[in-house]
Amino acid sequence: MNEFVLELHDVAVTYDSRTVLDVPHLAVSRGEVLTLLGENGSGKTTLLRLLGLLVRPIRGRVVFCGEEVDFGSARRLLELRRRMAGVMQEALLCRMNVRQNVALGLRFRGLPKPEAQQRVDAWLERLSISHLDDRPASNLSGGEAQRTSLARAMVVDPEVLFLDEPFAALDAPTRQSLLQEFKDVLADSGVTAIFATHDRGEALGLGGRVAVLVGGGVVQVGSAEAVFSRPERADVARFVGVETLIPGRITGEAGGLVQVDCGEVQLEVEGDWEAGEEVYVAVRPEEIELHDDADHVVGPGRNVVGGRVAKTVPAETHFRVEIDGAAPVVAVVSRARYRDLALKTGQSVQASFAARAAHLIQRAGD
Amino acid sequence: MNEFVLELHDVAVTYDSRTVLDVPHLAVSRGEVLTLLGENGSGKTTLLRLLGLLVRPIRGRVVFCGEEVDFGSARRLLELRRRMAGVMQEALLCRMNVRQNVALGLRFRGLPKPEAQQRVDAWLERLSISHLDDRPASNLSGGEAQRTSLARAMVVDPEVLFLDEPFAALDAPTRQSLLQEFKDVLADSGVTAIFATHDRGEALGLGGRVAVLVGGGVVQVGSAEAVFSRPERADVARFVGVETLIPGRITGEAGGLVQVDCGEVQLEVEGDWEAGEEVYVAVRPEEIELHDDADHVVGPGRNVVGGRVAKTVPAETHFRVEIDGAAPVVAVVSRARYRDLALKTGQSVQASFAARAAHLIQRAGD
Amino acid sequence: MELIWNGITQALSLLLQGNPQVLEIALLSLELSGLATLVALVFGVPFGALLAFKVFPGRGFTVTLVNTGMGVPPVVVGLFVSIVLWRSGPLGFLELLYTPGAIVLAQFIIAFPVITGLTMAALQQIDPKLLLQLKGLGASRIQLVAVLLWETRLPMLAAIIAGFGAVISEVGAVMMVGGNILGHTRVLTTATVLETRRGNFEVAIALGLILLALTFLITWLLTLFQQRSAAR
Amino acid sequence: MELIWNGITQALSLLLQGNPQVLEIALLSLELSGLATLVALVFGVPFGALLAFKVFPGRGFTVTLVNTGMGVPPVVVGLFVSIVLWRSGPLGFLELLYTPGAIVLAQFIIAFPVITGLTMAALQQIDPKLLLQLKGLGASRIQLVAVLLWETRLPMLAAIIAGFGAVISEVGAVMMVGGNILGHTRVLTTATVLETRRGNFEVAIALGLILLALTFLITWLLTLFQQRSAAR
Amino acid sequence: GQARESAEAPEHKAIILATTTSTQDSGLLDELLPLFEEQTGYLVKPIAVGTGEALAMGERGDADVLLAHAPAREKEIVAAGFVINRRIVMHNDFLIVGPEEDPAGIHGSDNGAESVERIAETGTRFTSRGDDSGTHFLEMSLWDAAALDPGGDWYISTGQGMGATLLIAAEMRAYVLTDRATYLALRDRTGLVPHVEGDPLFLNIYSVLEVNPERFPEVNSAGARAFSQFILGREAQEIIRRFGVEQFGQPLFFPDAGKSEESVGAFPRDGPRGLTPAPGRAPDDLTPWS
Ligand SMILES: Nc1ncnc2c1ncn2[C@@H]1O[C@H](COP(=O)(O)OP(=O)(O)OP(=O)(O)O)[C@@H](O)[C@H]1O
Ligand SMILES: Nc1ncnc2c1ncn2[C@@H]1O[C@H](COP(=O)(O)OP(=O)(O)OP(=O)(O)O)[C@@H](O)[C@H]1O
Ligand SMILES: [Mg+2]
Ligand SMILES: [Mg+2]
Repeated sequence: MNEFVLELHDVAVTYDSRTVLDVPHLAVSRGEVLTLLGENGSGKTTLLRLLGLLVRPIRGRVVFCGEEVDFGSARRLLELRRRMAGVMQEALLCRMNVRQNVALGLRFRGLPKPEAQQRVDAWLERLSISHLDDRPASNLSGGEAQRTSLARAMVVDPEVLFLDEPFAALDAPTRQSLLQEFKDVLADSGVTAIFATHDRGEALGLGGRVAVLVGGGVVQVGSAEAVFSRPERADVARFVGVETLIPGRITGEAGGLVQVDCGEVQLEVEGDWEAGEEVYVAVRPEEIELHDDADHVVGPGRNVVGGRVAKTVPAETHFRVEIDGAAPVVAVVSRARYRDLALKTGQSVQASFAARAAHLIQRAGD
Repeated sequence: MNEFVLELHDVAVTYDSRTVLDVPHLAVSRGEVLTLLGENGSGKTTLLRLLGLLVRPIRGRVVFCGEEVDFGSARRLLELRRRMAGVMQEALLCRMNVRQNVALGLRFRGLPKPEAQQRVDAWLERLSISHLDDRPASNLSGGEAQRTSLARAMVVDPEVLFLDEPFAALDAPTRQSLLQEFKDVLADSGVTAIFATHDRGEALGLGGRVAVLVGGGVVQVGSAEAVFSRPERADVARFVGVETLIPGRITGEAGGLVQVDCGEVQLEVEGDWEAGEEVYVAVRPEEIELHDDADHVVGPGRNVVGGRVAKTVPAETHFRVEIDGAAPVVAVVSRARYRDLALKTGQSVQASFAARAAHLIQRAGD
Repeated sequence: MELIWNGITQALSLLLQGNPQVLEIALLSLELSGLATLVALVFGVPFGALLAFKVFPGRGFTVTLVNTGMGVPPVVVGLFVSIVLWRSGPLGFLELLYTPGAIVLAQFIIAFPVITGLTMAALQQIDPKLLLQLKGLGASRIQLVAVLLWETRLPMLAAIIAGFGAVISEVGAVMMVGGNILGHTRVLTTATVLETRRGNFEVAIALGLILLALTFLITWLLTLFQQRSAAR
Repeated sequence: MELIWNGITQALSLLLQGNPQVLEIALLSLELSGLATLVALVFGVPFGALLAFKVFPGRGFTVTLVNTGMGVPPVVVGLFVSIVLWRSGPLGFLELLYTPGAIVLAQFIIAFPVITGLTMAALQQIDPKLLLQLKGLGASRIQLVAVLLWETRLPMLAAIIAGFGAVISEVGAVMMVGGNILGHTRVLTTATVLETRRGNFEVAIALGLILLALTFLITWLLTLFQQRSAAR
Repeated sequence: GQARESAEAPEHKAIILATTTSTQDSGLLDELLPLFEEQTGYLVKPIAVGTGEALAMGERGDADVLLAHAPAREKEIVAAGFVINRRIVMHNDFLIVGPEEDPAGIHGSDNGAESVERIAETGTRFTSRGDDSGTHFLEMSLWDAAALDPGGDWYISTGQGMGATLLIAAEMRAYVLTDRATYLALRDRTGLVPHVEGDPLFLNIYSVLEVNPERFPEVNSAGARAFSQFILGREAQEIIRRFGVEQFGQPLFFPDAGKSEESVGAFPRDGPRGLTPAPGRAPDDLTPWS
C-alpha cells in the first residue's frame, strides 16, 4: 500500500519574507513514522506546521489524501485538520485543569461527554497523570505539562499525528517506555506519525524513515539505519553523529576497495568512486576500535589510524574518545574496554575500522 | 576548600499544603557542579527555586555563604539573588528582542551600557545566536529560545548558577559541544552550578556530584560514577538505568563473594552482607555480555543467566536487548557484537556478568 | 459632610421602607444598563476578536476608531442619537426618542468601543503559538475564540466591568435621549441630577449611594468570579 | 442629518479660522484631562500592581471597591468633590471649587479606578513563572513591575486610552466642580452641553467633533504605539 | 400607572412637552402632570431643557407642546409659524441676590439697570448664566439698559442652569440674577439674600405654546390642545397658586390664565422681601374649559 497521506510539491514558507522552508518534494505514506532531524532553527517545527495545515505556504501545493489543500477555504481546512492532531514543542496548556485540557480536542469535535471522559481517563492513565486530573494546568511541573500535552493529542485518535519533540521534558525511564509503547500503538492503529526530535536514540528507536533538514531544506530522506550509517553530506554526517570525517582524495581501486589518500594515511573504503575525486572518509564512532599498539590490527579491509587521546567524555553506556593524530578520529568504547585500555589523555593509541564500516562523502568546494 | 555556598537544613516546601520537597540536609560546596536527577514531578525544579531563594520554605533554614537567609527581608534577598542567576525549564522570554532579553540581568544590576553590550555580544556569539540579535523573542524556534534563555543567565557571570534542563531543546551536536564548553567555563571560573537534567549522559558528562530525588526527597547523593554504578535503592537503580534487578536472598559467602539464591539461578556478588537478607542483584546493562551458548562462559566471579531475547531496541551507538528467562535481564550490546550474534526475538542466549560488576540493594517489604 | 451623613441615612430609609418609586428606578437602571452591556458584548467581543487576529486593510484605522470610541463624550453620543431619532431625523418614524429603547441604544454605543477595545487588547496578549496549538487540536474559529476568551477571563471580566460601569454611571446621553421621564426613562443617574438641580442634596446623595450599592453588588459578583479564576 | 453636516462645516471653519476661544477651550480640555490621567497613572499603576501580586487581608474587598469605582457615576464623584470643597466643607479653605484644580481632582478620581482595575487585570494575566524567572535574574520589585508593564503594554495602553477617554469625555462632574466658567473652567464637553441647551446644535456638534478629532489624534498616537508593539 | 386608566385612552397617547428646567426642578410638573394624565388618558413626556433648546424643539417639530418663559423669542417663532396658540399660563419674578455684606451697596433698589451699573462700577463679582435662557436674556437687557458690555474678571459666565449658577455665586460671593422659584429652593444652601426686586422688567412670564400641526403633520395636536387647555383650566391654575406655599411660606408661581402681557404686570410693592400675592387673582372664570 503506497498511498500518500501527505505530499508537498515545491512548497516554500516564509516569515517576514525570510524563507525558512523550501521543499521541492516530500511524501508521507499512510501508516509510516517519519522522523525529522535537524539543528535548531532548521525548520522542523515549520515543516510540521505546514503538514498540519497550520501555516500557509507562499508557493507550491500541499496534498492531503490525494486532495490538494485549498488554504482559502476555512471550512475545508477545519475538516482536514480534525483528522490530525499535534503536540507542539512547548506544552501550551490552557488555564483549565488537566482533564479539561486533555479533553479539548474531543470537545472541539463534539464527542459525547461519557465517551470523551472514558478516552481521557484511558490516556491520563497511560501517561501516569491520573492523579493530576483536577490540577490547574498552570502549576504542573515541566514533565507533567508535557505529558498532558501529549495526552491531549493522542486522545483524539487522529489519522495523522504531529509530534514536535514530545519527549524532551520526560524523564529517561518514562521516555524509554513511552517510546516503546508509542511504537506499538502506531503499529497497531496504522496512524501516520511525523515526529521532530533532537534525540538520535529516539529517531533510531522509532525505526521509520528519517528526514534531515538543513537550513530549511530536506537534504536526505531514508531509513533511520541508512541516514545514520550512510549520511550523504558532511553536515548530515556531523549531525547524525558521524564525527570522524577524514578528508582525502581517491587514488584508485584495489581488491574491490577504493583507495583514499588522506595525507599521512592511506585508507581503503568500499564504494564505487572515480580516481581524483575529493571525498571524506566517514565512520561512525562505534565502528572504530581502539588498541594499545598496532600489532594487533592487521588484515585487509581494516584501516588503522594512529594518534593520541585528546579527550575522553563519559556517557551513559560508554566513553567517547577523541583522538588527535594523522587524522582526527572520534571513537566510542564500552566501559569495560575503557577500563582494559586504561585510557588517559595524551596516551598513544591506534584506531581501526573495517573498510565496509566506512563510506565516502563527496567533498565540495572546501 | 570545603566552603559551602548553599546549605539546606531540614527544609520543606509545600504548594497548596501538599509537601513537594522535604530535605533534611543538603550542602553545595563552592565551585562544585551538582546535578539533580529525578523523575517528573519529583521536585527538581522546586529544589532549584528554593536554592535560588525564589520560594520560601515553610520550615527549616537556608544558608547562603554561611549566612542564614532571612526570607522576610526583601532587600537582603535581592542582594543575595543578584549573586546568582537561573535558567528556567521553560524559556520564558520577554516581549523584546533577543539582545534586550539577554541584557535583562545586566540591566537589573545597573551595569554600564557599553560593558553590558560587550558581554552580551560575547555570549550571543558563544551560543551561535548573534544573527538573531534584533529578532523579537516571540518568534524564535524552540532551540533558539533556549539558547537565548541560557545566554541571559550566563551573561551575568554569577557566583551560583541554576540550570533547569538547559539543553533539552538543543540539537545533539550543539548540546554535546556546549556541555563540553560549559564544563570548561565552570572549571575556569569557579562558578558553582546546580543542574537539573533528564539526560543521563549529561549528568555523567558534567562529572560532578549527582543528587537523586524521589517524591520530594533527596535519596542518594554521590559522584556520578557512584550513583550510576552503585545506586542504593531499587527506584534509584531503575532511574539511573540499572535495569537488571534480580530479586534474591543471601545464602552465605564463598571465596570472598556473597552467594545469592535467586530462585532458578545462583549468583555471586562482591559485598559484605549477612545471610538471610532479602536483596536485589543489580547490574548495569553495559556490564552484561551476551553469548550464543553457555560453553564460552566460565570462570569464577562470573555469573551466567540464560534466557530468550524478548525485545531489541536500536540506540545511537548500541542495541538494547531485553532477555526473559530465569531472571529478567537487560543488556546493551555494541552494533558490531549485535551483528555477530545475529540476535533475533525468541533466540536463546546466555547473559553473563562479573561478580564485581554487580552490587546488592536491600529489598524492603516487597 | 453633614450632608453626606444625611444622605446615607436617607438612602437607608429609602431602601428599608422599600420606596416603590426608588425601587422601580433602580430596577430600570439595572435592566437598561445590563441589556446595553449584553448587546455590546454580543457585538463587541467578536469584533474585538476580529481586530485582534485578522490582518486586513484599514485595520489600523479601525483600531484607532474603536479606541477613540472609548473617549467619545457620552453627550456627543446622546446628541447624535437624538438627531437621528428626532421626528425630523432619518429614524424618526421609529418613535424611539424618549423611550427606554433610545437609552439602550445610546448606552450600547457608549459600551461597544470599551468592550471591543479591551477585548482586542486582551486577546492580542495571547501567545500566537497557543492559537496554532488550538487550531492543531481541531478548533473551529468560534471554538478558538471561546477558548481564548476563557484564557483571558481576567481582562475580559475587567472589560465587562468597565463597560457596565461606563453605562450604569452615564447621565448626559441618557438624559438627552431618554428625557428623564418619571416612570419611563428616569434612571438612577438622571434622578440624581434632577435632585441636585432641585437643591435636594440629601436625596441626590441617597440616590447616588443606592446606585453605588447596586454597582458594588454587581461588581462584587463579577469580581468574585474574576479573582477566583485568578487563583488557577 | 443636515444638522450634522452643518456641524461639520462649522467645526472646520472654527478650526481653520483658528477661533482663539475654541482653541483655548480645546487646549484646556487636553491639559486638564492629560494631567488627571497622568496622576491617575502615577497612583493607579503601582496600586494595580500591588493588588495583582500581593495577597493581604481585605484584598478581595479592595479589588471589588476598585472595580466598583469604574462604575461610580461621575456626577456622584462631582457631588462628593463639591461637598468636600464647598466653603463650608472640610477642604473649603483651599478655595479649590470652580477652579481647574477641582476638575483635575474629580477627573483623577474618575480615572483612578479604571487604570487601577485594568492594570490589575493585565498584570494578573502574566505567567507566574515569568515572575520567578525575572526575580531569578535579579530584578528588584520596581524593575520587576517595569518589565511586566512592558510585557503587558497592549492592555496597559488600552487602560491608558480608557482612562483618558473616560475623563476627556466626562461632563457631569466637570460641570459641577469646575462651574463651566468661561475662560477658566470651560472645557469642550461643558461647552458642548451649553450649546446644546442653547439650541445651537450646529455649534454643539462642531465642538463635539473637535473633541472627537482631538481624542482621535491622541488615541491614534497611542494606538500606533500599541499596535506596533503588538507585531512583536 | 393604573391611575391613568380612569379616562378613555386617546388614540395618540404620548405628548412631548418641551419645557424649561425651572418648571421641572421646582417640582411643579410633578403636581400637574399626573392629574392631567389621569383626567385625559394622555401620557406626557416632559423634556426639561434650556429655554433655547425647548424653543428649538418646537421649531423642528420634535415636541408637541412647549412651556417656556422667553416672551420675545416665543413671539418670534409664533410669527414664523412654527407654533400657534401662545397663551400665558403664570408668572413669577426675578430678583438680584448676593452676599449679605452687599459690597456694591445695592440693597433695597428696585431698578435693575442701575444696580448692575453699580456692580460693574465697583467691580464686584457677578455671575451670569450665559446660556441664552430667559434669565440670561433678561440680564442682557439690563446691561443694555445700562449701556454696558460686561466683561472682565469680575464677570463670571457659568453657562449652566439656575441652580448651579446660584451655587457658584454663593461660593464666589457674587451677585446673581435669579428667578424666585429656584432661589427659594436653594436659599438655605446658598445663604444669598435678595437685594434688588420689584423692577417691572423683572417679570417672568410663562406661556404655553402648541406646535403648528400644519407645519408638522406628525405632531400630536389634539394632545397639545388638551394640555394647554388643562394647564389654563381652573384646577391647574389653583394648583399653581398653592404650589410652594407650604414649603417656602410663599407661592413660587402666580396663575395668569387668560391674561395678556400688559395685565400681568402689576407688582405688589408691599413688604421688604418677597411678594405677597394679590388676593382674588384666581383666573377661574378666565379660562374656558371644554
Ligand atoms: N505552582 C505549583 N502549585 C502546585 N503544585 C506545584 C506547583 N509547581 C509544581 N507543583 C508540583 O510540585 C511537584 C514538584 O514539581 P517540580 O516542578 O519541582 O518537579 P520537577 O522535578 O521539576 O519535574 P519535571 O521533571 O517534570 O520538571 C509536582 O508534583 C508538581 O505538580
Ligand atoms: N513566527 C516566526 N516569525 C519569524 N521567524 C520565525 C517564526 N517562527 C520561526 N521562525 C524562524 O524560522 C526558522 C525555522 O524555525 P523552526 O521553528 O521551524 O525551527 P526548528 O527546526 O523547529 O528549530 P528548533 O529545533 O529550535 O525547534 C528559525 O530560524 C526561526 O527563527
Ligand atoms: Mg522546533
Ligand atoms: Mg522541572
